[in-house]
Amino acid sequence: MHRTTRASAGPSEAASNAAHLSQPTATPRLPPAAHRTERTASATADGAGPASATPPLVHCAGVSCTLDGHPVLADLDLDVAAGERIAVIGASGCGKSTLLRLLAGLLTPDSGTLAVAGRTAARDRTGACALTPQGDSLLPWLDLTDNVAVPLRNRGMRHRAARARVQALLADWGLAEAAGRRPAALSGGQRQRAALLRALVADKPVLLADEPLGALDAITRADAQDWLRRRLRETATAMVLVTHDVDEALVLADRVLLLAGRPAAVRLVESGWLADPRPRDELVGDPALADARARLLAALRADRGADPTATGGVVTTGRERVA
Amino acid sequence: MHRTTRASAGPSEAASNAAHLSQPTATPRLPPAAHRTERTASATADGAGPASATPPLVHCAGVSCTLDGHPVLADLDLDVAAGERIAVIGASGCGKSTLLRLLAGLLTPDSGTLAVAGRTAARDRTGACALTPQGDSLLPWLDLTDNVAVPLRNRGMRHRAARARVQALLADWGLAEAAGRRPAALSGGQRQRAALLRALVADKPVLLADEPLGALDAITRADAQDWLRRRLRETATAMVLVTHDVDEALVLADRVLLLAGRPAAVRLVESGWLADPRPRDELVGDPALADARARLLAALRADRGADPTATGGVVTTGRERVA
Amino acid sequence: MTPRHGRAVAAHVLPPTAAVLVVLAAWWAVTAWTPLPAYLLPSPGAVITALVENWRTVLWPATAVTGAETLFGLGVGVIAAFLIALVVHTVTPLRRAIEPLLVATQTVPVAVLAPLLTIALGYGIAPKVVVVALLTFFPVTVSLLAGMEGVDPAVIATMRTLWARPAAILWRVRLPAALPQAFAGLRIAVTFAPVSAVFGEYAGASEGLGYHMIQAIPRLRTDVVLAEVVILTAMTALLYLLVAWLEHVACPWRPRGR
Amino acid sequence: MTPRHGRAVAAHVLPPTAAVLVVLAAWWAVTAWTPLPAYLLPSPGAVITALVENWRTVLWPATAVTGAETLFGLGVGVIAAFLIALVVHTVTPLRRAIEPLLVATQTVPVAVLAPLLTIALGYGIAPKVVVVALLTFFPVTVSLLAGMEGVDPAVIATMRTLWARPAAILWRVRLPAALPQAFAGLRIAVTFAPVSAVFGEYAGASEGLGYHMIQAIPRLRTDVVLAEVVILTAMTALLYLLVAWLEHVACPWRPRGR
Amino acid sequence: TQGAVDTDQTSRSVDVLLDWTPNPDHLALYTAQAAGYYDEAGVDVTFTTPSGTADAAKMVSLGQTDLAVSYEPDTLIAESEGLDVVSVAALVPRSITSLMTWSGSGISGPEDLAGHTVGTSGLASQETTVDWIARQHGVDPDTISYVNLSQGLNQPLIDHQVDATFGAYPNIEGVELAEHGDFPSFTATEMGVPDYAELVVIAQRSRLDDDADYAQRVRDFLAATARGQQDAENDPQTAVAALREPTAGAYTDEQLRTMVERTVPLTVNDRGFGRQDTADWATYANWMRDNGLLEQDVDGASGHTNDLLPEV
Ligand SMILES: Nc1ncnc2c1ncn2[C@@H]1O[C@H](COP(=O)(O)OP(=O)(O)OP(=O)(O)O)[C@@H](O)[C@H]1O
Ligand SMILES: Nc1ncnc2c1ncn2[C@@H]1O[C@H](COP(=O)(O)OP(=O)(O)OP(=O)(O)O)[C@@H](O)[C@H]1O
Ligand SMILES: Cc1ncc(C[n+]2csc(CCO)c2C)c(N)n1
Ligand SMILES: [Mg+2]
Ligand SMILES: [Mg+2]
Repeated sequence: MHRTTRASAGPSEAASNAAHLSQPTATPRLPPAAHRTERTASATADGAGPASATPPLVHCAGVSCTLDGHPVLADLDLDVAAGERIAVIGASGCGKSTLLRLLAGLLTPDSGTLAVAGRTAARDRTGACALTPQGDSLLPWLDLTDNVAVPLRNRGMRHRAARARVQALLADWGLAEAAGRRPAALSGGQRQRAALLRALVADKPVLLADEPLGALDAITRADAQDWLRRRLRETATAMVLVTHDVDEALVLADRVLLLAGRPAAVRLVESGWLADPRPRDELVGDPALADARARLLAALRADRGADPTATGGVVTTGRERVA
Repeated sequence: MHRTTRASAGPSEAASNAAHLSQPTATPRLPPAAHRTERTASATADGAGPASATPPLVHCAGVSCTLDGHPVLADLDLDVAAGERIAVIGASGCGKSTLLRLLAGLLTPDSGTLAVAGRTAARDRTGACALTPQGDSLLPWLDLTDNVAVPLRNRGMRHRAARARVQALLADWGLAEAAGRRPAALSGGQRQRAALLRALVADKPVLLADEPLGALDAITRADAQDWLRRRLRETATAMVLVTHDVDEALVLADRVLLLAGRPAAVRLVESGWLADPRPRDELVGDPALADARARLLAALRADRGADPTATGGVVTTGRERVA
Repeated sequence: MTPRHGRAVAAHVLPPTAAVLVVLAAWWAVTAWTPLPAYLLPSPGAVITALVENWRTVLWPATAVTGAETLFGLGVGVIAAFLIALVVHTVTPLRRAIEPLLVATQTVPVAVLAPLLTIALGYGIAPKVVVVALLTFFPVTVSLLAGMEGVDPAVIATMRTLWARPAAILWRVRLPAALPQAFAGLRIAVTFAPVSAVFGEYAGASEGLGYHMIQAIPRLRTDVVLAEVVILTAMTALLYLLVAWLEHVACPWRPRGR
Repeated sequence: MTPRHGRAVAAHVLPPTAAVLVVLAAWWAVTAWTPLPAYLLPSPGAVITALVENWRTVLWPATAVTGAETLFGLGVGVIAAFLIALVVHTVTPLRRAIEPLLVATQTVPVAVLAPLLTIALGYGIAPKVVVVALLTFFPVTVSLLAGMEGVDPAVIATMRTLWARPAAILWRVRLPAALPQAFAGLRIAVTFAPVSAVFGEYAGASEGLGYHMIQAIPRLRTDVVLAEVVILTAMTALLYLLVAWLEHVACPWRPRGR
Repeated sequence: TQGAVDTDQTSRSVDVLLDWTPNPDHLALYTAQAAGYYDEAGVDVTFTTPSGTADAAKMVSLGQTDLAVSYEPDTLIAESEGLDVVSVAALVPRSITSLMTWSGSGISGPEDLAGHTVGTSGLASQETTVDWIARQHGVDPDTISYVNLSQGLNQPLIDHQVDATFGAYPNIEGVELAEHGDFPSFTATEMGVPDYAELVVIAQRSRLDDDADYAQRVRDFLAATARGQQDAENDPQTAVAALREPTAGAYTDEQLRTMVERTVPLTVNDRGFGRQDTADWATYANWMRDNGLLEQDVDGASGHTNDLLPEV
């Protein structure tokens, strides 16, 4: 389905932009007010999306997950429409990466329904998703180019063709010079970009990105965000982005979910500020976005404050012993 | 030397803070104007430091470093006084981690002088520094507590004593619950905190931290910054912090250096906004800080724009091919 | 036992049992349906009979002797492997110097070594222990060294800034990191160990499985020989399982299976 | 040759040369200063003389035969190891089923196997090739499997979302990741290979180093026996160096040494 | 001598390295042991199986074992190599090494050896001997191919993998073979090779001279062994019973009985137990030297002594 949309890739930037201006994607236009929700399935569904009959591309209902006896996620609901961009924020250790691994079919939930593209089997979910893991998971014996080209090789493309295919992408991302180095000879940010590009090259309906830009400097990161926004729109790829940068979440995503509680579930959904494709500067100045940011940070703080045993808490008062 | 200072750790937060208010550390008070510098040794030395006769704790002069035939750093000058906090920012792949590895004596420069605590031999530098690497480098067979306690064990402390010693620290950093898990069962942010605490526990005159807080959510990160600021002041530990978050650099450091150019050197030094110990909120509102931030970002952008082959560049116009 | 546990046990026990049964069946079929004479390949039944008949008188005492040689030899071999790996790793020039000598120890056939060993140590258990140790230390040494050298240099570098002297790097980083690979070497070593003891006994003995085998082989008592091989296999399987279990216990952080 | 290069070569060549010279000197001293008879330990000079005198007539043809057996056997063994590891890794129940059988192959002494082998394959090179293959495939299999199973599960999981089917995981992830460990197994295997060929020859042969050794031992021609051991050692060292070089070429991403 | 037993038990031990695994060739030894003659003689005897035929001379020459069972050819080779050994008794005082073949192999005598494969136990002397026999019977030795079979001479013969073997004994291997068909056999002497003592007991020559106690123990051992030999000759069933335990797992009762019956006549020595004939030794040593089996000229007479044997 997203495949046909993707076929339009290739026209010049302007043409592509114009096309999107006149043909808005399936992403719903919601009123610019943010939705503060208590954790309820209905509220999530409300924020989740398409009022239309098309089933969501990603569907979670009442998903719980326990790792090694520790309940990490409980009764989590989440719907993502085709082509929709979702950002997930939450305290460190709250279960964001676990959620991505569940969606990608790399974990199975203890209970609840989990479907991607209508399929519930773990391997089908894996088939529909591309993952940028938190650690880059590059293959140490391949150079940067080969690492990025891995999905193409996996689909049967010849080595030289695959390398040639990713060349331009690497240049766009400032990786031309480092293209022939192996991961051990790459900087952290270079490795991270390689991992993201590798997932993009996989060309799947759903991109699951776990802090894909965290190791980039501010300028590179902003440019990467712009590039990514544009690319995802062009290819109508849905994305679930985990990020610790609330602004990045707000700039890149149609909806921002806050994962909170122990075990965690979606506690707050913010959306609707993004008249896609708005220029970045206009976006950043939008008071709706500032409101959303404030609400998200307040909720994040509340989550950590509310539960003293919560992970991620740094007690700022009291004596610390020098170890 | 820093050891005696550290012996004062233990008093309550308020007392400790008060002590620092009345006894400012050795950190120099520079005029609140930022120093925009062209790369010159004199300019760097100017920003670098103590006008007093005490030699700098960390001293680089004309340091160049080539990795595998690629010149990464050239003619770099940097001085860090005892107890001073330095932040290094720069485009992804410009050589920040390389700089830390040089300082830590894990690499030897091709040319130039490099000394820590007056010693130039690589092993002496290693002895004076503690490193939080960009990847966490935790030991997969040890649980979080044992990983953090590694420096104590290395200094001969018994296993139980070492574990007990780091307990409180882990609790402060919200790691109490995860304390018994091995790295594979930790979240990215938990691993990162463990790596930073491990370096702090090593209790060295110089802390070299390569993006130590990049995988933490906004609230945890802010708290961690506050904790770190306080702790470094209390223990008079010098820090060279690599970060991509300009605000973090400005909040945590006495001086912020911009590494730029190919090969890279220190191109801009910002300092003097920090009437230590100012409350965080006051700091964030400071227009001097906003100015510094603007200058740093502009310089970062200029660095990337100036050199089209520079690493870290993302070309925002032009056609991208779908791989 | 929970049903899940039961299923896990079944998954571990059924396939090897089935495989052994299939082999036994094939063996039986070959002996039953082909004119292969019994001195070449006796039927499984004949071997079991030989095993039972000779157990108390000959095989059990022989098993005890060969078992003791195997265990002592393995112990000496593993300790030697460990010490050699440590020394050779620590002193790099020594490594380059000693490595060819280590390889050379493996190239002297037992038949050449045996007279020298018996001259030095007599015909008792000692030369067999030496033969077992000599044949088992090498896989462990090679694997341990390879594991110690495969550690991510970034981890080593970081540890060096955290007060880790070379000794700490060795004990706290390289050795634990090398454990999984060392265990692979140990698996190889224990698999060779009982046969090495038998070889050692070929080289002059008055008891043990190898001694009896060498008597039975030219006498075409293949049923007895195979009964001894069955004992040897059981001994090896036991050691192998023991090592697998030790590995499981010693390396809990490792990914398991596929 | 640059001075740096020269120094690197020296660092690699000097220590082993020194070690070999030290061993030779010690050997020579023992033979010169103790009353150890020549039939037990001839002097290095006597061995070299035996080597030179018998080279053209006996030793060179024997070396060629044993060398061929070794190389063929190794080739078969490594290919078998590779195939077995692949199959056994791919089909988990098969693994559990086959593993004990693989271990069992190592517990059957060559002397027991030899008659069956010669009946099936005659007295030519074939049974020796089988013996070498049988004794060398196991270390490679075990190491390869251990390496394939030691891969970070996070990498596998990520790869699965990047269109990697099980075959791609195997070929593009597990096998390259296992290469260093497989090479450790191969080192062990090549070290055993020439001696295995000699063993194979003990069990029925009319040429080769093992054949001549077994003749020279009862004639108390220890000088000739040791000359044969020297050849065997040189052969093994050559193979070992070859594997080290192959590893160097095949795994350029690995940390080197300490 | 009785007193010596009481005062020093350990020094009265006699370690004997066998030529091979225990078999009916050793009937004198095991019969003496089973009957308690060694105990009566005050010697504590232990038998050990060696790693190979070369062990005997080496271990005796170095004093690692007190005595060893070896072969006359090997003893002569050891002497020519300068080893410190001497044969003190003949256990099997005649040559019994045989060429064995299967009926249908096309070999009905040494004259048919041309173009056939002969298995040996891997001794150079065996190939040389067969070559010599072939030449004596007008066969070009170069047409014979040899295979070293180490221990297992019989199985390849039964399976027709070789046409003949050289090195097996008719009283041992011959009995085993008989169960598998018809296997004609020819002893070396039948084919013209000078006679020699198949199995001898060797001792350390210099120590016999220097160490009176050692010489005495050897005497006591040989005297007791002579009694064992006598018992076996008188009633082979005594030897069968004595050999049952040491050969457990190797021979069935039936095989053992037949073998002992065939062996006893071969061990009978008309000159008295263990006696060796100097002329025979010299002749055989000359034959070996002529065929390149001895490095130096060895006087066969010096290779043995009858001085330690009991009086007849
Ligand atoms: N061994 C090596 N061989 C060749 N080039 C290398 C090697 N190691 C690092 N580099 C290159 O050196 C440059 C600097 O690397 P470094 O890790 O210091 O960057 P960085 O500033 O820390 O970047 P980041 O912010 O992405 O972590 C990079 O372009 C990298 O590709
Ligand atoms: N195998 C495991 N066994 C036990 N606990 C686990 C395991 N894996 C993860 N956890 C715990 O589950 C929680 C969620 O982990 P997860 O990686 O999903 O966090 P996260 O939200 O991605 O955090 P971060 O922002 O720090 O990456 C953490 O507290 C972690 O310690
Ligand atoms: C029962 C019996 N069979 C074979 C041999 C072995 N063998 C026979 S002759 C010979 C070499 C003589 O120089 C060897 C090794 C033995 N000792 N006893
Ligand atoms: Mg995470
Ligand atoms: Mg870096």
